[in-house]
Parts: sequence; C-alpha cells; structure tokens
Amino acid sequence: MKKVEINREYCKCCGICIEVCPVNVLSVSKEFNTSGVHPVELIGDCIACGKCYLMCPDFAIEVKEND
Amino acid sequence: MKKVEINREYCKCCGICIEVCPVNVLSVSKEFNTSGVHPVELIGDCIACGKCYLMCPDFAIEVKEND
Amino acid sequence: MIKLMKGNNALVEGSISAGLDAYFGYPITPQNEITESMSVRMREEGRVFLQTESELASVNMIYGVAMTGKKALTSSSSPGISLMQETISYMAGCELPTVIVNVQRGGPGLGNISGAQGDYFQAVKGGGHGDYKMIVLTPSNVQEMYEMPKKAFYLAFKYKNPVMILADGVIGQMIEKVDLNELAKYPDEDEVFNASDWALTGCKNRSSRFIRSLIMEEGALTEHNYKLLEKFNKMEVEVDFEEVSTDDADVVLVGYGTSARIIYDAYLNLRDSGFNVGYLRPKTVFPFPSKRIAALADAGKKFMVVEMSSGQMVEDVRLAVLGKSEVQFYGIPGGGVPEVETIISKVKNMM
Amino acid sequence: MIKLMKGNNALVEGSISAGLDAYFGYPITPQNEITESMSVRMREEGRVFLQTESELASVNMIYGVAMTGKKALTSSSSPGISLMQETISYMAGCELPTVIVNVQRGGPGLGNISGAQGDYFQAVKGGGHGDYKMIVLTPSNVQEMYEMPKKAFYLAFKYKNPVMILADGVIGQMIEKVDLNELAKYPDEDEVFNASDWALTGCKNRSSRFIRSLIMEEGALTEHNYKLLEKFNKMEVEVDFEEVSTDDADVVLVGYGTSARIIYDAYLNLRDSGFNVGYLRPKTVFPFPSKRIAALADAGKKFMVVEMSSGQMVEDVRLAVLGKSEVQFYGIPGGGVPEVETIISKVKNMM
Amino acid sequence: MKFEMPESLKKTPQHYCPGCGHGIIHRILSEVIDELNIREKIIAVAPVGCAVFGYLYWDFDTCEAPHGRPPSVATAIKRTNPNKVVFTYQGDGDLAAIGGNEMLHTANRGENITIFFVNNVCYGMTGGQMAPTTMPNQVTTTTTQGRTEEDGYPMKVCELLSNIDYVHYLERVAVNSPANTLKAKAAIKKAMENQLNGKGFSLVEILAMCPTAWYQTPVESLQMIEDTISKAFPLGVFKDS
Amino acid sequence: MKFEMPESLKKTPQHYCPGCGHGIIHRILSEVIDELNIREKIIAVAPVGCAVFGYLYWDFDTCEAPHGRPPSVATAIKRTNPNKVVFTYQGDGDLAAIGGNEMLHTANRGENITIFFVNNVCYGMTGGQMAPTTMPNQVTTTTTQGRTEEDGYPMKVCELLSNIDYVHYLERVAVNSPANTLKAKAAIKKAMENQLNGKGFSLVEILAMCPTAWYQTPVESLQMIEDTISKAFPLGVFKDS
Amino acid sequence: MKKEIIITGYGGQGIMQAGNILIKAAILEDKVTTFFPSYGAEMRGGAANCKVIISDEFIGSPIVYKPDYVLCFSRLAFEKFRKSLKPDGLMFLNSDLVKIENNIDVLVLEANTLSEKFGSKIMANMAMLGLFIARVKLLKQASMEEAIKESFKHKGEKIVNLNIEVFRAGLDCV
Amino acid sequence: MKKEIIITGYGGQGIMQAGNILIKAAILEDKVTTFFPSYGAEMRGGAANCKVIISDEFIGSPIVYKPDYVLCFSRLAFEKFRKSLKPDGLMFLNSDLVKIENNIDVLVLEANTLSEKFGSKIMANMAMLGLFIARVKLLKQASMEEAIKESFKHKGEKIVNLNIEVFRAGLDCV
Ligand SMILES: Cc1ncc(C[n+]2csc(CCOP(=O)(O)OP(=O)(O)O)c2C)c(N)n1
Ligand SMILES: Cc1ncc(C[n+]2csc(CCOP(=O)(O)OP(=O)(O)O)c2C)c(N)n1
Ligand code: SF4
Ligand code: SF4
Ligand code: SF4
Ligand code: SF4
Ligand code: SF4
Ligand code: SF4
Ligand SMILES: [Mg+2]
Ligand SMILES: [Mg+2]
Repeated sequence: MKKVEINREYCKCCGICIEVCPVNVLSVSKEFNTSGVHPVELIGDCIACGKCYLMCPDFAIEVKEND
Repeated sequence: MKKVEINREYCKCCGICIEVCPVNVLSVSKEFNTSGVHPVELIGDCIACGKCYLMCPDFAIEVKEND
Repeated sequence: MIKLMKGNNALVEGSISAGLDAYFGYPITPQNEITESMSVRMREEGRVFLQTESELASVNMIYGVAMTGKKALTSSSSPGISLMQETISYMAGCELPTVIVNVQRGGPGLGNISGAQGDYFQAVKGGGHGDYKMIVLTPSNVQEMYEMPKKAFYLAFKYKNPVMILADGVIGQMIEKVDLNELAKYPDEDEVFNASDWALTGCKNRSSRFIRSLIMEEGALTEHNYKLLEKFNKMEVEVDFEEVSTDDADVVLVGYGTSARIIYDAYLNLRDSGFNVGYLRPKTVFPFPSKRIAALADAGKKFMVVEMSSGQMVEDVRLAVLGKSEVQFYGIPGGGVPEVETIISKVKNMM
Repeated sequence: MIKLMKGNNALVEGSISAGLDAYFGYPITPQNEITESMSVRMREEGRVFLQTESELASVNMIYGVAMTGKKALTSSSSPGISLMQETISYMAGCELPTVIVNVQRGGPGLGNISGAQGDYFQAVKGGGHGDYKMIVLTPSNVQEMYEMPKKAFYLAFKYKNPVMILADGVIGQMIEKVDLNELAKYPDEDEVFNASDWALTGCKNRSSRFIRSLIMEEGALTEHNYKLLEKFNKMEVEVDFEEVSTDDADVVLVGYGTSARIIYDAYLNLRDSGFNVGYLRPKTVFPFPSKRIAALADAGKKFMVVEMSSGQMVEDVRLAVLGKSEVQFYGIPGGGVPEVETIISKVKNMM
Repeated sequence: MKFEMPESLKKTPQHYCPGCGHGIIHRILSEVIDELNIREKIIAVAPVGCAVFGYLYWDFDTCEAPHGRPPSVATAIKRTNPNKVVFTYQGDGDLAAIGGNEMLHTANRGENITIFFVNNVCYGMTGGQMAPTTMPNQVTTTTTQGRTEEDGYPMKVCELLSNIDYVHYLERVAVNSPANTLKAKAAIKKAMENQLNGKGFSLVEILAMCPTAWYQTPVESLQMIEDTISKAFPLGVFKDS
Repeated sequence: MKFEMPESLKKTPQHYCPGCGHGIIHRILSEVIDELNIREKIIAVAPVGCAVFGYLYWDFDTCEAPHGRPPSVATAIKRTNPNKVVFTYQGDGDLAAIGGNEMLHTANRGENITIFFVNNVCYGMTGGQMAPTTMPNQVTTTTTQGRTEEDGYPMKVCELLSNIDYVHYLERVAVNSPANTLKAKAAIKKAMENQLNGKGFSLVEILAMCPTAWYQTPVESLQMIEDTISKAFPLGVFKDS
Repeated sequence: MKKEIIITGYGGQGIMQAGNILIKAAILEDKVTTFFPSYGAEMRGGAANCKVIISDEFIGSPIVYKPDYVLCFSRLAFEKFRKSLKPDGLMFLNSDLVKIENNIDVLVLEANTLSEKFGSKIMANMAMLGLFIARVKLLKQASMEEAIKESFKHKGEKIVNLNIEVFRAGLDCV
Repeated sequence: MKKEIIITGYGGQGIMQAGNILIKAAILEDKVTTFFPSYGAEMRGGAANCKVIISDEFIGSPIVYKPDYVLCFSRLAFEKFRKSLKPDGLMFLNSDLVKIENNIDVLVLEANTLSEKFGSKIMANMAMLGLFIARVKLLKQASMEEAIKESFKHKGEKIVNLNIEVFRAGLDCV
C-alpha cells in the first residue's frame, strides 16, 4: 500500500499540504528540525491521493509503497 | 493668383512633383544647380492645387500669391 | 536632526535636500533601500519618482530630465551601472548635469551582493566609449552619503557633466549616526543651478535650441573633444581628500570609501605601536589627488594602497608617484573586506 | 590567394577560416561591412548568422553559444560596445571564450563615424563592473584583420575568457592587399578548442553541469577572483609587439592600430633626416608590453606615444616607465588623425 | 489650404536622399505644430537614424536620444515638465528593434506623450540593412537573397500595441500620395491633440519612402508603398479609446 | 500516477521561502522532462531572480543568463545546437521588465524554444518591489500605498504576444491547487513537445505564490491567486496554432 | 571601550531587529555605534547576520571578524562563529534551535519556548537580548527598553509591552 | 615613388568606384596601394571622398592630408581641397558641376556632358579617370582598362565596354 513519506529536514512548515489534504491527516509536529522548523507529520490514515505531493513546494513529500 | 514657386537649390530632382501634378506642368530643367542637380521647372499653367507642395520631400516647392 | 540611518537612506534624504527633481531606478541589491525610500519620499515631496523597467530606461530618463535643466538622479549597483555606460558617454558628450550612484557589489558578472570596489576603473577611466571623464565622489560614512548628493549636483551643473557617487555595499547598508541638518549653500549655487541659458524649455521668447552629441562637421568633434578636455582639466581644482599625520609618516595608507575606514583602524593601531604611518583618503577619485601624493613621494614617503578589488586605484597612485618611492598594494576582490591585521603586518614589512 | 580587400571584409574571411560557428550583429557604422558580409558568407558556409534586434541581444547570443563550447563572434562600434559591458563582465566571470570586435569610431556619445581610438580604457581597464581583464588584440593592417580572429579564438579558448579585437574605423574601412591563404594551425589547437570537459552539451553519459557567475557562498567569490587574477597574470606570456630600430634609438615612437601606421611614416622620415628614433607597436594591449618598455626606459630611451584619443594607452606606457625616462604624448581625439609632421616636430623637440 | 513652408521649419536644405519620406513628414508635422500654436511648448526627441538631424530642420527645442531610447527620454521630460508638449520621432530600427522595450513599457504605462514612428521597412542611415519591419523576401544589404524565415518576420507595431489597454491612440498612415499625406497630417494632429488633452499614449506609424535602400526611384517608391507595403502593414486606426 | 521525486531533480533542500511557488514548478517541470525522456538533451537557461539557483536543484545542464536576457541566450544555443532541447525559466521582472525586448523579438522570430514564465506579480529576489505585473493597489516595497496609475499598469504578457502571428503556443496556468498544478504540468509538457516537434515559439505563463512579498501566509497565497490574481490574469490558452 | 557583536541566524528570526535595538540603545547612551547587515540571496529562511559595534570613539570598519559576543540562532552559525570568537568572548545560544553537547563556554536559553510562553515564538530575539544584557551589562536596561519601545511603537502599546516583558524574562534568566 | 590622390564629391557620383579602379590597376602593376573612404552620415547626396595612395614601398598611414592629385566633383570639395593640394600638385575638375573663373592650375573636363554623350551621365567618373591618367601617367592605360573590366564584369560586357569607351574619351581630352 502507498503512503505519504515526509522528509522532515526539507519541510518548511508552510502548511500547504495540511490545507490540501482531503482527509486531514497531516499536522504540524512539536519538535524542531535542524533549521528550527516544526516539520509536518502524518497523524492518520493517508489515502495516497498525492495532493500533498503535488503541492509541496519543497520536495518534502513523496507517496511511496510502504516498506 | 497663386502659383507654384520652386527653390532650385533645394530641389533634388526626385521627380515626385512631376508625377503628382495633375496638369503636367512640371519638368526637369537642363541646367545644374550648385549641387549638380537638374532642378524642376514650371513649364505650363499651374492650377495651384498644392499637390506638388504636399509631396515635395525637400521644401523646394511652395504655392504662393504671384507677386 | 541627529538620526541613526542606513547609508542608502541618508543618500535619499541628502538628494531631497539638494533639490532633486526626479528619481528613476530599478531594483538591485545592495541599493534597494534607495529606490524604496525614494518611492515614498519623492512623492511626499511632490516630486517625480518612477520605478523603471530597466537601468537603460533609468539612465535615459535622467538624461531626458537634464535636457530641461532639472536635477535627476539614478542609482544602481555594478551590473546595472554597466548597462548605463552608453548613455553616460552620451551625457558627457552632450554636457548634461546628472548624478549616478553606484553602490558597488562583488563582481565580475552577477558576482554577489556584498560591498566591493571593483568598479573603480569603470567610473574613473571611462566604462563608456570615447574620451570623457566623470567627477567621482567616494563617500566613506553615512554623513557623506547625506552630504554628497548636493555636492554632486553642484559639480554636475558647474561643469555640465555627469557626476558619479561611487559608494559600496558596506557604506550603503551600514547604519550609523547622521546629522540631517540643512545643507550649506554654495555661494554661487543659484547661478550654477540656473540652466536658463542652455536647457530645453520650449523656445518661447528665444530662438530654438538643440542638444546633441552627434557632431559630424569635419573636425568639429575633435574641437568638441578639446573643449571637453579643457573642462576635465579644469576639474582638477575640485580635488578633495582627507589627510592625517602624513607629515612625519614613513608609510602613508591610501584608501577610499569602506577601505578608508579599514585603513584608519590600521593607522590608529600602528601609531599606537609607535610606527610612523599616515592616512590619506581621496574623497574625489576623479580628479585624483595626484599632486598631493606626488609631493608626499617627493618627500620620500612610501605608500600602502588598500582596496576591495584586485588593484585599481593603485594605478592612479603609481601614476602619481612615478617610481619616486615604493607603492604597495593589498586588496580583497569579490566582496571580501581587507583585514586590519594583514594591513598592519604588511606595513610593518615596509618599515 | 592575394586580394584587395577592406579590413572589415578581411575580418569576416579570417573568422570563417578560424572556424566561426555563429555570428550575431546589429548594424553600426563603420563596421557594417562585417555584418553585411557575414550575412552572405556564414550562410554560404552553412553556419549560423543572425541580425539581432540590438547589441544587447548580440552579446548575449555569443554568451549563449560559448556555453556550448562553440565559437561565436559579435562586432560593433563604440556606442554598441558600451551596451555590451554588463555581459562582457559576465563572460569573464563565467570564463567563457568569445570574441568581440570593436571597430572604434569618434566619441563620446553618438560622436561621428570616423575611425578613432577612444575606447582603449574601456577595453583594457574594464568597461564592465568588477575585476576582470580581456585579452585585447590591435590589428594595424588588413592582413591582421584576416589573421587575428583565429588568434583571438585560440586565446579565448586557451584562457576561457572573452577576447577583444580592438580595431578602428580606418583599419575597418581601408582597402589594401591581403593574403587569404589558410591560417597556420597552432600545435595544440585541437586540445585548446576541445571544450568537452566544461561545455553544456546535455548531460548524456556524464553528470549534469552548470555555468554561472553568481557565487554566493561565503568567501567563494573572492577565491574565484583570485583564480581569475592568476589567469590574467598568466596571460602575460601572450604579449605581442613589433619593434624596429629601438637599439640605437633616443626616442621610441609607440602606437597601435592606425596610429602605428602613422608613427611608422614619422619614423621613416625622421630616420631619413638622421634622427635616431625607434618604433614600437603593441599588437596586444592587454597584456601590455610593459616589460619591454621598462627595459627600454632603463636603457635611457624616451617615448613619444601617439593615439587617436586624448591619451589613454599613454597611461600604460607611463606605468611601465615609472618616471625612469621622458614620456610624451600626442593625440587627436574625436575621429581626427594625428599628423605625421606634428609627430616629427614634437620628436625633434625631444632630442 | 496654405501651401507655404510652416514657421516650425528652418529655411535650409536637407541632407536626405532624393525622394526620402522624412522630408514630407517633417513638413506636415511642422504644419500641425504651427496650426496648434504649440511651437514654443515643444520639446522634441530625435532618434538615431536618418532623422537624427531633425534638429537641423525643426525650429523648436529638440534633443537627441541614444538609439532606441527616445520613449524613456520623452517620458522623463514630460513627467518633469507636464506643461510642455513632448514627442519622439523614431525610425523602425530605433523604435521597434533596439528600442522595443522602451516602446513597450512607455505604452504600457500610458505615458502622456506622442510617438511618430517612421516605418520605411529598412535601416536607412546605416546603409539599408534589414529592419524588424522589413518584408518577407525584401532585399537589403543583410538579406541579399531576400528576407527569409531564418531572419525573422516583420514586426507589426500597431497590431502589437493594440492589445495594451492603456494605449490611447494608434493609427497607421502613409505619405505616398497627396491624399494619404493629408490623412497622415490629420493623424499627427489628432495624436498631438490627445497629448494636449491629457489622454495619454498616442502613436502614429507612418509608412515612408526610402528609395535608396529599396533600390527604387522615388516615383517607384510611392507605388511600392501602395502595392506592397501597405498590404503587409494595412493603414487605419488600430486603437482610439 | 507517480508521486515520487523525478530523476531530473537533485536531492537537496531548497533556498526558497516557505510556500514559494518556484519549488512546485521546478518539480512539475522535472517530471515532464523525465516523462519525455529528454533530460540528457536539455540545456536550460536560468534567470536572475529567485530562481537564479535553479541549477542547484535541476539535474540537467543549465546556464545563467544576465538579467532579462535568457531568450537571447536560448536562441543562440538552439540555433547552434538544434538537436538540444532549450528552455528559459524567467520571472516577471526578468522576462517582462528588463528583458521585454528580448522576449518580444524572440517571439516575433518564432524561435523554436520554450519559455516558462513564472509570474508572481513582484520582484521576489530583491525584496518584494513592484514588478510590471504587479496589480493595481498591490502593496510592495516600492508601492507602499498600493500601485497607482503613476506607477503604470500591469503588463499582460500572454495577451500582448497573442497578437504576434509567429508565436505558436501561449497558455496561462497557475500552481495554487492540485488541479491547477496538473493543468500547469500539462501545459509545460505541451510546450516542450512543441519544441521537439519543431513548432516554434511556446510560452507558458505560470501564476505562482510569493508569500513573502505578498505579506501573506502560504495558504492565504493560494487563495490570493484564486480570488485576485487569476482574475486580473485570466487562465487559459491564448494561442495554439 | 569598543565591543563587537554578531547576531546571527536565519532570515525571519528577528536578527536585524535585535541589532537595531542594540544600536538605538547605544545612541541613547551617547555611544558611537555602527550596524552592518549581511544577507544571503534569499529573503527568508536563508542565513543572515548583523554586526554591531559599540564604542566610545570613532569606529573605522563596521565589519567584525573576531566578535566579543555572538548571539546565535542557528546551528550553521554556531559552528562557524564559535571559532571566530575572541579568546575572552562569549557566545549566547538559542538552545531551542541548536542542541549542543559541550556548553561550558556558551550561555544558552530556550528562547523560543520562553517567547512562546508570552503567546508567540517570534519574540525569541527579545529574550536573547535580555540574556545578553543581563550577562554583559554593555548597555543599561532602561536604554534597551527605550529602544524596544521606539522600535515597536508603530505596532501599538500592547506589542511594545509584550516585547519588553519577554526582554525582561530574558534578563531574569542569568 | 609615392603618390597620394583624393577623389571627392557627393555620394552617388561614383567617387568610391573611381578610387577602387585606381587601386585595382595599381595592384596589376605590382604596386603597393591603399584606399580609404570617408562618408557623411547620409547615404546619397552627402559629401564623400576617398583617398588612394600608390607607392613602391610600404604605406604607413592611408590618410592623405596633402594630396598630389585631386579629382573633384563638387564645389564644396573644390574650395576645400584646392588649399590642401601639394605645391606641385594637380587638381582635376568636373566642370559640369563646378564653374570656376580662374582655372590656370586646374584641369577641367565637362565630364557629365561627355558621359551623357555615351547615353548616361553616371560615367562621368570614368571620363575623369581618363583625363587623370592621360595627364599624370601614374598607371598604364592597359591596367586601367583591365581594372575597369574587372569592376563592371558582373554587369555584362556591354557596360564594361561603355565604361572603357568613356574612359578613353577622357584620355583623349588632354
Ligand atoms: C547603440 C547603437 N547601435 C547602432 C547604431 C547605428 N545605427 C544608427 S541609425 C540605425 C538604424 C536606423 O534605422 P531606422 O531607425 O529605421 O531609421 P532610418 O534611418 O531608417 O530612418 C543604426 C542601427 C547606433 N548609432 N547606436
Ligand atoms: C542588470 C540587473 N539589474 C537588476 C538586478 C537585480 N535583480 C535581481 S533579481 C531581480 C528581479 C527579480 O524579479 P523576478 O524576475 O520577478 O523574479 P522573482 O524573484 O520574483 O522570481 C532584480 C531586479 C540584476 N541582478 N541585474
Ligand atoms: S497523499 Fe493525500 S491523503 Fe495522503 S497525506 Fe497526502 S494529501 Fe493527505
Ligand atoms: S507542503 Fe511541504 S514544506 Fe509545506 S508543510 Fe507540507 S511538507 Fe512541509
Ligand atoms: S500646384 Fe498643382 S498644378 Fe501647380 S505645379 Fe503643383 S501640382 Fe502642378
Ligand atoms: S518633389 Fe521637390 S525635390 Fe522632388 S523634383 Fe519636385 S521640387 Fe524637386
Ligand atoms: S537612406 Fe532612406 S531614409 Fe535615409 S535619407 Fe536616404 S531615403 Fe531617406
Ligand atoms: S521571495 Fe517570493 S519568489 Fe522568492 S523565494 Fe521567497 S516566496 Fe519565492
Ligand atoms: Mg527605418
Ligand atoms: Mg517575480
């Protein structure tokens, strides 16, 4: 099954993916990454629609086979 | 009565006035002006239509009261 | 009024105090504060501001305004100034008073956005074509960024010639105290700024005029060049520099703009350690203080020239010294800044 | 093949013999024959010709072609060359091999269409921004107009740097005999012209490449400038000049391009009258034959520098001589031509 | 109608080639200036091109702009001297080639100036090279076999600018016959009046003869405009709003 | 559909601001290049603008042009290397302000290259000044009270170029929603295919977010394109012939 | 007395604002001062720093190579400036953003966390200024607060007070 | 031997063509030669001249200040160049275009009239070349005719012959 994969270091917490996710399974995490940003994290069941991938400006999201 | 007046020194013998004169009263003269050009001369009855004035590129023609 | 202000902003206030009629500019770092602040201040003052589509447009707009005898200024940074070279040459040819501000950045090419002094040759020798000169003023602190626009316009109108304010990204970007009080009047400024005998203002009550640099009649352009040359030679009287402790100096430090601030630190430090060094800062680099430098060379003093470049002004120092004494150079190109410690050790080596 | 040919046309033939891949140009007198003849000859040869909308487009097109490792040339005259200054600085920054031809005319501004030498500073000191240098070749006869393009491309590729052919309207417009035989090969030219290790050709079978002059990483632009500076210093070995009878000379006449032809007449005349004069003609003005001139100055020889300008190259002579002997200047700016008789009488005054 | 030299013209012979269109345009422009009584308010901007010497013939204040830059020079003059009447007089090389960007942005800003654009489908001054407006197959000194696709296509300035909302008036006229010359004069007058009325950007494109670079006699040149050029560049009003 | 990083992108973080439109465009452009299998034939021309660092992210050959000159650089590359695929990637300052003339003439010559024109209605890189495309009343650092008539009017590149006969393809798209982004990708693909098929000049204008200079959050920026910008700059095909 | 300070981090962290407050306070105390900013090419998120010099005498170069004090808001900056610090210099670190092991020579403050206590993390710079002034006493608290007031007064009294509170909270952390 | 010639008049009078024929003929006789044109800004009708030098040795400057010979086609040029002529120099004048009173030092030819006899006045330059060569004998008639042939061969034999005829008519006028 495919699922979203988030690159915490690339994420800039712009919030666009959160906005476009149709099932609201993305959210801002508490921790900082090394750039002082709170990266996005997955908090529910992703339906692998790819909208977050399509709209992430920072190549921080891919939707991949779960391995 | 108005009539065409030709400035022999300004004329470059382009022939445009001759072409546009509706009554064919303009013609190239035999003599040279100081630039080595044969200026245009009046050889008939001008009807003062002004077409030659309108089309002369070198301000060599005016249509003026005959004095 | 005493204020803390960026160099770029002080230049805006100084230009407005100088009676600037119109500003035209195109954004480029590190001088964006000028264009941005002009957009507010010029309109507050009811004067003309226009952000143009390019530096070519900007420089041709100040060219146009100058045709009418009014005061216009444009500013840019290195790549943008390169694009202005054709029109600068035209302005010199047409004898138009304009002011161009170059807040130099690292080059060549797109380079970087740090302060640098790599455009000295372009400003002083002539980046445009043909034989011409600009008066080139070199501010070294925020106060001078405030004061030099007025001086620039005064000289531009006095000589009917473009004047360049050759700043750099450090002077443009730094903040320090500035006194914004009204600028002193030149005794003859009303006369100098009066353009009524040459400007294009419509030919009412006088015969029509034209202003041009195409001079095709045989020999006439050569004559015109001789006339210009005479004018450029006359500008010599405008030479301006600051000099400290050169009398008993063995080595004189020479630098302009930001480099002058750096050599001043070195000068203080070396004097503290008992070395006899002097400090000389050109405030005009065209005309260049060649006579003074030659006199110092005659007196046996050596020179250490410091620039934020690979070595440009040093050629003018060498041309002034003409082998009479030692001239050393230390420079950092590409937006780097010379280090005080390196200067100190190099000067010690000359002693 | 011996032919009578205009300098401008010879340059076209020489460029084609040199393997020119693409020409881009915009009309301007006195170099229109180049653009016109290129429009015919390049297409006959199946190569790229394009009349552009402006000199800005032209210079950026040769910039583009050079990115792919091919040989591109543009030509113009003074005002048009001024417009190219930004991109010339970019080419130096990006280390791109290109050739720019300036058939100089009278300036400043629109000036006139006579031959002149007012753009020396622009070419040699840097009309663009930042610290950079171009190799500058100065043809003085139609034969050299034919031969120098090949040399220019060879040096451009050898140093990965723009090269300028600094001609003037007299050399461009005059007709004389030229030998159009095939140009000699440089022993290492195949190697030099091989751009496969740096050019943009598509990233097939190799990792992708980029070429740029924006270098923002801290200190990196300074490093890049040092690397360039080292390269500019290395160019010294390419210095080229012609020298006649300097051995026993009291005064050496110095001139390039058309001025060199004029001083040659003066040289012959003065020798005929028994004066010991020499002749020195720089064929490269960057690098400049400073060492040779310094050596001559050391040997006590005086210099008479002749230019079709208000005095530009003379600064480089003075920088070489550094006060060791007398340097006199005689020049006619604005498209005028120095007179042989005046040179003669001035030289006699120096004896 | 008066057929006498307008006051706005100096009494001096011109340097143009025999049959050149510039002279006719100079004259009708000067007549308009006289008729509107604005000679003393004019600041004109001459181009680099055959008309660079405009100021030798025009008896009003005139400056010379670097090649292609008259729109910028005029913009600046007008903005700092809103009571003057400012126009540029530009060739097709000047306006449409090197000066394309200044033209475009001046139009797009809707500057209250007037441009007289003399389209003679070639570079006259430099010896008859191809211009942006040169017609397909036309022979010039840089298209000796006729202009081909490789050289690019004719640029149509009025058509191009007509898509800009902020342009007030665009018309293409010609001076190849007495009737057309009168229409050209009317367009020039209208464009000047627009500026006087603060209406913003006006441009009149004038098809003009260049017998020299067309390798034609002056009289043939009149016909060439009629038969060929005004087909490729149709006359008429392109915008008037 | 695959939602994985294309091969044509380097695996490295970007310098763009959070929510910047450039990143999305980089990615869909790279996907198209992968899909057309032309990565090894690409010679790209980066602008001066926020995307000047394109080559840090793109894994194909790229050069940097002086501000505004990418169309000339690309023309020259394509004419001397007709088998390569050459595109420019330019901002609104780069393409429509300083580079207007190179854009115009490259289009008018119908050069067989592709232009990707990222319109974010401001100058991002230099700190958010007015661009030629800045909308009326928009606040920027040089229009602090909002853009007025004195500052000029928005320049509409697709509308302008659509009047040029020799332009092959013009479309305006946006990347402010998943659906629009897919349409943008399709337009980019078509423009590239046009070049592969020798069809001549194609330009895709892409409305893109610049939250920083718009003084908006990234999410608000998506909405601003929807509500305001795409009203002033309507999406759609302007030419396809 | 001449002290050289570098404030460093990413764009958007209030680096320049902090530097501005320092020079404003310095002027209130009639000191000589210069401020010099450096940016990357990018607007936000990129490395940025400013150099502040406070002195009793004429200041030559406004560039600082060997700072007396560094206020640090990012890991990259930390690595870089730790080396350039003067022998007896001090480093102040926002430890919410940079986690370090060995911190004997570094004064740390979880400045984001502290700021967030007052409702938003964008006042971390004020907290760091507080820490700095408390430790170094280069400028008086009163001048600092006056300078903060001056800097925020266009945003209204509430914002001014909030920033002063965070500054004071920072002060109290030494 | 070094001879300097100026041919001068207006554009369109075949000034440059005449100069070109001279250098072509000079090359045929293995001489060293240079040609240098000057124009006004305008294409036709403006002042134009060319300088030709023919020598046995290397030629330095191709510019001529004091010509040995002037071939003159306009009044303006006549006034100007009469002064600059070398003391023992010669002036050749197309007297159809310039009427002069005192012509003791000037060789005149009604070259337009002569040319028109052969059907068109545009060969006046050939007539003047004929006059010049007949008087000065700087180059051989055969080389001149070869050079004329060379110059007009692209226009066909008829034109070549016509020009040679006019040249010969000029030759016969001395
Ligand atoms: C920067 C620059 N480039 C080129 C030239 C040369 N030049 C002078 S006029 C001209 C073009 C003239 O054509 P056009 O504008 O159509 O005017 P026309 O002579 O046809 O009336 C050119 C290219 C110049 N003077 N300056
Ligand atoms: C000749 C020149 N002028 C100005 C600049 C400064 N400059 C850099 S990018 C830019 C504009 C950027 O705006 P845009 O093209 O819209 O790109 P964006 O950053 O918005 O993506 C400017 C004016 C420059 N580098 N060179
Ligand atoms: S792939 Fe779709 S469902 Fe999954 S996180 Fe992304 S937007 Fe949400
Ligand atoms: S869209 Fe990308 S950068 Fe933005 S919050 Fe989501 S993962 Fe992070
Ligand atoms: S005014 Fe009319 S009738 Fe008289 S000469 Fe002129 S064109 Fe002929
Ligand atoms: S139109 Fe004018 S220049 Fe031409 S022939 Fe007639 S009078 Fe002479
Ligand atoms: S070249 Fe053409 S435009 Fe120029 S003056 Fe001659 S005819 Fe007129
Ligand atoms: S300034 Fe705008 S365009 Fe530039 S990186 Fe930031 S958001 Fe993107
Ligand atoms: Mg034209
Ligand atoms: Mg933009």
